Amino acid sequence: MSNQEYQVTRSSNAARVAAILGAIVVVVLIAAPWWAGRADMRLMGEMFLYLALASLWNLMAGYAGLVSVGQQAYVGFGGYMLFALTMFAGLHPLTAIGLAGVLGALISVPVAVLIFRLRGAYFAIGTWVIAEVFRLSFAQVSALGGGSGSSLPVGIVKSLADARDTREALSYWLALGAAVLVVAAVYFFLRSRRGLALTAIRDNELAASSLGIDIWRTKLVVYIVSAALTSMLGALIFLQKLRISPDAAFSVNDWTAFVIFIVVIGGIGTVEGPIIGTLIFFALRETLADLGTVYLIVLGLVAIVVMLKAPRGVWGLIRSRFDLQLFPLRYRVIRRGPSKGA
Amino acid sequence: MEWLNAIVQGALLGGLYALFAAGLSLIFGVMRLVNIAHGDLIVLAAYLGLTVTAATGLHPLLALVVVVPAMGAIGYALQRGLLNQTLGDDLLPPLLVTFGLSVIIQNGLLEVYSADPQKLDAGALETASLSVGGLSLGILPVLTFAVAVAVIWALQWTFYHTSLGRAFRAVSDNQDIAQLMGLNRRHVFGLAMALALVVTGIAGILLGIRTSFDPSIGGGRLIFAFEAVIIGGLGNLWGTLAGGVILGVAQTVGAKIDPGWQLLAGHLAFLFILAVRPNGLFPRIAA
Amino acid sequence: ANPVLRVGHVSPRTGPLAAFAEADDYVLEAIQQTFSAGLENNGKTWSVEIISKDSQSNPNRAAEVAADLILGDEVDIIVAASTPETVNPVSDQAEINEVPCITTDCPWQPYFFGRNGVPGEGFMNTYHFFWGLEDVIAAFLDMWGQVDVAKSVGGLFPNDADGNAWGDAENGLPKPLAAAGYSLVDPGRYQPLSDDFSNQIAAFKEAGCEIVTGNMIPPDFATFWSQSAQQGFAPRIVTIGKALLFPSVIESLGERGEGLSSEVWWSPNHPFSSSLTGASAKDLAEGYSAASGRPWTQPIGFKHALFEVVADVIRRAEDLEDPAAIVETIAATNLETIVGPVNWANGPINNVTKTPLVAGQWQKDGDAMELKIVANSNAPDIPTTGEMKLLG
Amino acid sequence: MTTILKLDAVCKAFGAVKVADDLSYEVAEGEALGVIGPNGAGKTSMFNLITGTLAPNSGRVIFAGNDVTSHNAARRCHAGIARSFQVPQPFSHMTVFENAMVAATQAAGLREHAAERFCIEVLEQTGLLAKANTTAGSLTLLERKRLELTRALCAKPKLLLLDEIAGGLTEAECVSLIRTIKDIHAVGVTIIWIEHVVHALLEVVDRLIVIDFGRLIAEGEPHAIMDSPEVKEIYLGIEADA
Amino acid sequence: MPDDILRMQGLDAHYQDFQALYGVDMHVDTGEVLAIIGANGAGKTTLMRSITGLIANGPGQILYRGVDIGGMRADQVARLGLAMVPEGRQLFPSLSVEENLVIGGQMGRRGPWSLEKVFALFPILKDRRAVPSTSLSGGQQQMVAIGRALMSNPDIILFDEISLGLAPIVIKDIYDALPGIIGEGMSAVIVEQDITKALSVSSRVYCLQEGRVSLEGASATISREEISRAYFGIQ
Ligand SMILES: Nc1ncnc2c1ncn2[C@@H]1O[C@H](COP(=O)(O)OP(=O)(O)OP(=O)(O)O)[C@@H](O)[C@H]1O
Ligand SMILES: Nc1ncnc2c1ncn2[C@@H]1O[C@H](COP(=O)(O)OP(=O)(O)OP(=O)(O)O)[C@@H](O)[C@H]1O
Ligand SMILES: [Mg+2]
Ligand SMILES: [Mg+2]
Repeated sequence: MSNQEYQVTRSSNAARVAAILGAIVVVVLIAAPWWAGRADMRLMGEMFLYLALASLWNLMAGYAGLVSVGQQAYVGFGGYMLFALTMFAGLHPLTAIGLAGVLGALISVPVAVLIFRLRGAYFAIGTWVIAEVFRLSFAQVSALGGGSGSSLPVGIVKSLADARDTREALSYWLALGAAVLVVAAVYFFLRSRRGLALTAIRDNELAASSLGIDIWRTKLVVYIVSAALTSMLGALIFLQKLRISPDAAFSVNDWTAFVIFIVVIGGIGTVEGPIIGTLIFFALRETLADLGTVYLIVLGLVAIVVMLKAPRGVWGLIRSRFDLQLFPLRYRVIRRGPSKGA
Repeated sequence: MEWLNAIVQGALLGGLYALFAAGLSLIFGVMRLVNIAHGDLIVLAAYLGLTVTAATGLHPLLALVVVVPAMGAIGYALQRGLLNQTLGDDLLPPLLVTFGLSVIIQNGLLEVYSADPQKLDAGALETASLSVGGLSLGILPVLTFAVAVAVIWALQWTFYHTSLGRAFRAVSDNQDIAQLMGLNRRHVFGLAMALALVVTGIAGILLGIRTSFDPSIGGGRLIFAFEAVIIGGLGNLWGTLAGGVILGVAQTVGAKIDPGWQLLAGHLAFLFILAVRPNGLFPRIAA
Repeated sequence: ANPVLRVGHVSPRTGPLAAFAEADDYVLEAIQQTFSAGLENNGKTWSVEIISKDSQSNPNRAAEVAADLILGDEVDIIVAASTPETVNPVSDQAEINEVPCITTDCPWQPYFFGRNGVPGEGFMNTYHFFWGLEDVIAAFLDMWGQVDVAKSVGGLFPNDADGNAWGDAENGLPKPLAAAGYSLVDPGRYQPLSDDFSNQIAAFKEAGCEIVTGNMIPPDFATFWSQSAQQGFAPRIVTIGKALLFPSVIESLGERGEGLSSEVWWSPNHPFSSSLTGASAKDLAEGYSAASGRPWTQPIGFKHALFEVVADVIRRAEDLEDPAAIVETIAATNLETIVGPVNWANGPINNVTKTPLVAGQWQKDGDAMELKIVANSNAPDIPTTGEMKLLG
Repeated sequence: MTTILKLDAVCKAFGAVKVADDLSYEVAEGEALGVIGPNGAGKTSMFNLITGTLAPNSGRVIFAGNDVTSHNAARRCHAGIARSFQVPQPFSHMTVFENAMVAATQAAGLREHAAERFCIEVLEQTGLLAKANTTAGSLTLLERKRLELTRALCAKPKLLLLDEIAGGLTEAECVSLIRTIKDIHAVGVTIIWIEHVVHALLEVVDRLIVIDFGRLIAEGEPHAIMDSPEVKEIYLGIEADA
Repeated sequence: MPDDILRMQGLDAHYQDFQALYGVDMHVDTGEVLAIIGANGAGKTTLMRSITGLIANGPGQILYRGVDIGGMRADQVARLGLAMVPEGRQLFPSLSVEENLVIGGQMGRRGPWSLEKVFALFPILKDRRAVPSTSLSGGQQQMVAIGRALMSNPDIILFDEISLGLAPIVIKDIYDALPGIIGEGMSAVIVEQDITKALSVSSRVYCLQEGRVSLEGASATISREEISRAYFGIQ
């Protein structure tokens, strides 16, 4: 048969090298408490949390076509659950983080039923309104400080670990773990047949449904999983912030606009994009944030310039130039060399 | 009577929301552009009004003569110089560009005008009221409502009864083919944005008279504008007006029950309508 | 070289609360000048480096920059000012990271209760000086008592840290107002940046309120104030916290700004002077006006005082290398500052001490609007500069 | 012979336009049925009703003995119905091969490796193998149509619905397309084919139905149908001989 | 005045890195019907899109009535009197049938075509003039696309895959109408896969193969063998 000459691959040398390098980097990062300063660890911890948020948003927007500007709903929800479960139910913070994920998943189901009726830009606005409803609703809960917010009692933070160093290392590892877990989960999900279905839905719903893909269910699964993980990330974030208030917890700028910035600048619809984007975003912030308004103006300019020069983001640019994929998802059909021919 | 008052005041507030939303609805309808900077452009218009009134001593309403063309020109330039480059079937590049624009406008205004709250001084107009059947209605909110109705009527008419409106719709449907009809899409989009910002200019001045503003308040208004557009249904500006009024009334009625529910009630009304009619109340164009 | 002591400073330089920090550059520059020769501690001269960061009026960002200052810049003392949105997250970070922290410019109830403080226990590392709601109420009552109005008060409290504290049934305005014979109409907490106050106005009209009080942000007040006129509601006294502090806000209200009243935490007429420079309140205020061309604002004094306390602590600390020793020194402070005495020994609650508060009214003085002090019975050493007038 | 598809009094209207008007017919397993009718007669709509993209106002669709009227498109696909779209609906950002893989893994339920092999086979059969790594968005219109066919085949259907796939082909291309479809038919796949290129249709189908205004107006042996005066008049535009 | 209305000289076209046309030389005489044939992907659509300015091309590559239109924007080219019936209809979904037609005529070029004449040509459209163009069948949409192009009263009209998706009766109607259309003094370029049809209505024919002209000749005299050779190259 002539098609014996053809072969399908999903990997490349670059990807294999990247996998090895990636593993080394992760090991080095795990060891950070022994080589990095407290501030560096905190910064990296924050980067990991943003990377995780960005990867999840990318999964939704870049692959499932669910452009949400309301993920702050789950960040804030997770944060509030951490506070509520530790302060009122007396749970250990780690248990509370896990449970925040479960609750996030639960609450996302009715939300999904409602907003999945919307498409495209409507969906985006709908999610934003949902997040506002979350914000305004939590602002009515006086046990959690209402609109004023609440601080996490010191005792709860100390229950993580008594020594400050251990505590800091622990929150760093939690953040690192979250990032690695989310990126890996997204990658392996996309490589699976469900991932293929997801990409198909993004491209053309009509054709996807005619090819046996249950669009609603596939999107729902992605949405719920993102909501659960985002809620857990929210709990982690506010474990570091120590203080929560509706405006901070459900800030569209902090938890969604910056995340969109990261993903789109980095390259949406690629696993690599959020990583690149996170690096760019934090590079800008660390060098310029003290300039106040100027920093924000620069951020705006970067967003505009990148979108004009590289609408597929920085990684999109790199990929089209060098045909590079560090997390190989594409199928390539290649013809075997004649030497192998029968 | 109190309920009636709440409803009437809410409806008048809805006029302001509809005015915020009208420009947004236009560019969303024509370019499928989700303009995150819309709220900040409204604030920009208010600041332009401030500068004009401060420099010339004109009444803010007369300052419209300067602000409206200026906003139109800004809109045209913005579209041709920047936004045209980002349009395509992808929602995100324009979203991010307008996000960038929003941040730039906000912080630019902060640099120029500082964070001080400002207000346009419209003199007696601000406090004047008329009494209708025991209700006391501010002249300014009534005027705002009337302006909203007029603006929306004009936009709707332009959109569906003029060749410019036809051009808007054609270019929004299929840019390539519209070019074959002799339409320069960049110019048409420029005109659409100019028209949208003309409306924004009017909205900005009326906002600046109604309340005090500082560079950061644009974002808060944006979501109401979006909600009004969506409630109304894409491509139907009367729907946008209805959407604004529904939001306004939901807010005041919610506040009547408990002031904490004012904003929440508006959002819940929005979600309720979407649950029942995902394409809005009066969609003219399939989304 | 001298050992270096780092002081971290967080304030809302940008964002909606930026007015509170508008004089930061001026104040910090003057402070740095006085610190330039170094400060004496136990016979050694320490160089003091102030690292100032912007919270962008955003509590998330405030927590972040505070952590940055603590972990990255390894500051030895951290200070913060201006509303709970900045003060609380910074204090929380300092508390958990065990860094001495001094804050001001936020009533103590939202500071203390807003951080889940437990009376009698308080905090380990964080200290605060400002006034409390009891003072604001006393000052308001003092002012209202001077004129003849119906004792029916309309309350406008937003659902934010300040508003919740002011309106709180236990610790806020309601109880003392009732005790003083005023009836309070409180329709409930509204969400900040509301576009409509017609329900509140209707309720106030119905109850015949002649006084309106509360704590609002400027845009909300402006909306409320013009709607009041449109809907025929004309109170005789309007005394609002926060929104009416700044001359720029009053100016933006035009004619309708005249006669509004507010609490006064600090003014050029306060009879205090700086322990650091010896300058009087008047000197400081005029210095700022001259340098910036803008009118004085109340936070100037407190920002200056914050660093007076810092300097005092540095001078007195037993061991500047030891955070615990610094905390002890803060607790033992007894200093006359440009905003009055700061002494945590006689605070109303753990970790808090109070500075005097009076009330004032914006009155026309020539062309400009000026905040005249009209009620001072709770701090008689601060002279009044005008007399309370009714609106309308 | 068993019936694989049965339309039972299906009606569907868009406002005043009836796209299916009491439409009833049966298709036997392994049959190749041709559909002709004027533009706008409701042929594509009929496919939409069969695949579940459109819900009928009344009537039933029965596939392989089951009433599938209430089933969504995905479910009917899993039951064995695949189609090509008249206006191609590619997954534009995916490659041709990935388009095929979607069908093979989701619709046919093949495992990864088997799916890859199968897709290559089908791509070779439909002549798109050379374009396997091209993104579908950059295909020409006719290549997209061929991709439609490819995807439908990769779904391993029992019933294959083809909507105008021969239009615009050169004569040689048309010949090879006919051969392909005959091959598919030969392995037992039931086919319903809408086509205006009548000569191609006649090479393949066993039976022909004619639709006009959503109604079935003729049905029977292809050549006989083509010769009927009615078809000549409303479809071919030839004056019926007296 | 040159007797060719349109002339391509060394026309190249690219999609990013991919070159779709290689130095195409071609001309259309005034008043003639030219047929272009070629296999799938040969570059026929690309050629049409290049002529109308939808694909950027260089100066000097396309002359229209002797004027260089290479590098012009599509709307400028359209105003000069070039119209195209695009592959796959591409109507404006948010415009009604009538508006779709009217917008074709809004450049204000004078000439024989008007709404009435288009309705006379395709009577079914008159009944459905007020409905959204999306709710037309494929064939009806093709009629609107043709009418829309005619409404601009072009001097030259390009048909890409004129009969694709049409029932035989409609194809017949359109081909029957074609002489009338051309008779109004228009020139036309037709892409058509049905070679017999293409040859019967055209005066001359070009065959494209992989982006190059592989054959040129008079429709009446060209032979079938030549054409099939030109389609697939020398085999
Ligand atoms: N948008 C595009 N991006 C990249 N390549 C394209 C694009 N459109 C067409 N091509 C390529 O250009 C070549 C010529 O395409 P063109 O559409 O001009 O062919 P055609 O002769 O019209 O074919 P058909 O008969 O299939 O319509 C083809 O190889 C095609 O793959
Ligand atoms: N979504 C819709 N809304 C309103 N009318 C529609 C819709 N879809 C189709 N129609 C109408 O239904 C009729 C049948 O359309 P359909 O596409 O089924 O025709 P067809 O037989 O496939 O024609 P063609 O051979 O031209 O493709 C047409 O008159 C069309 O206007
Ligand atoms: Mg059809
Ligand atoms: Mg083509």
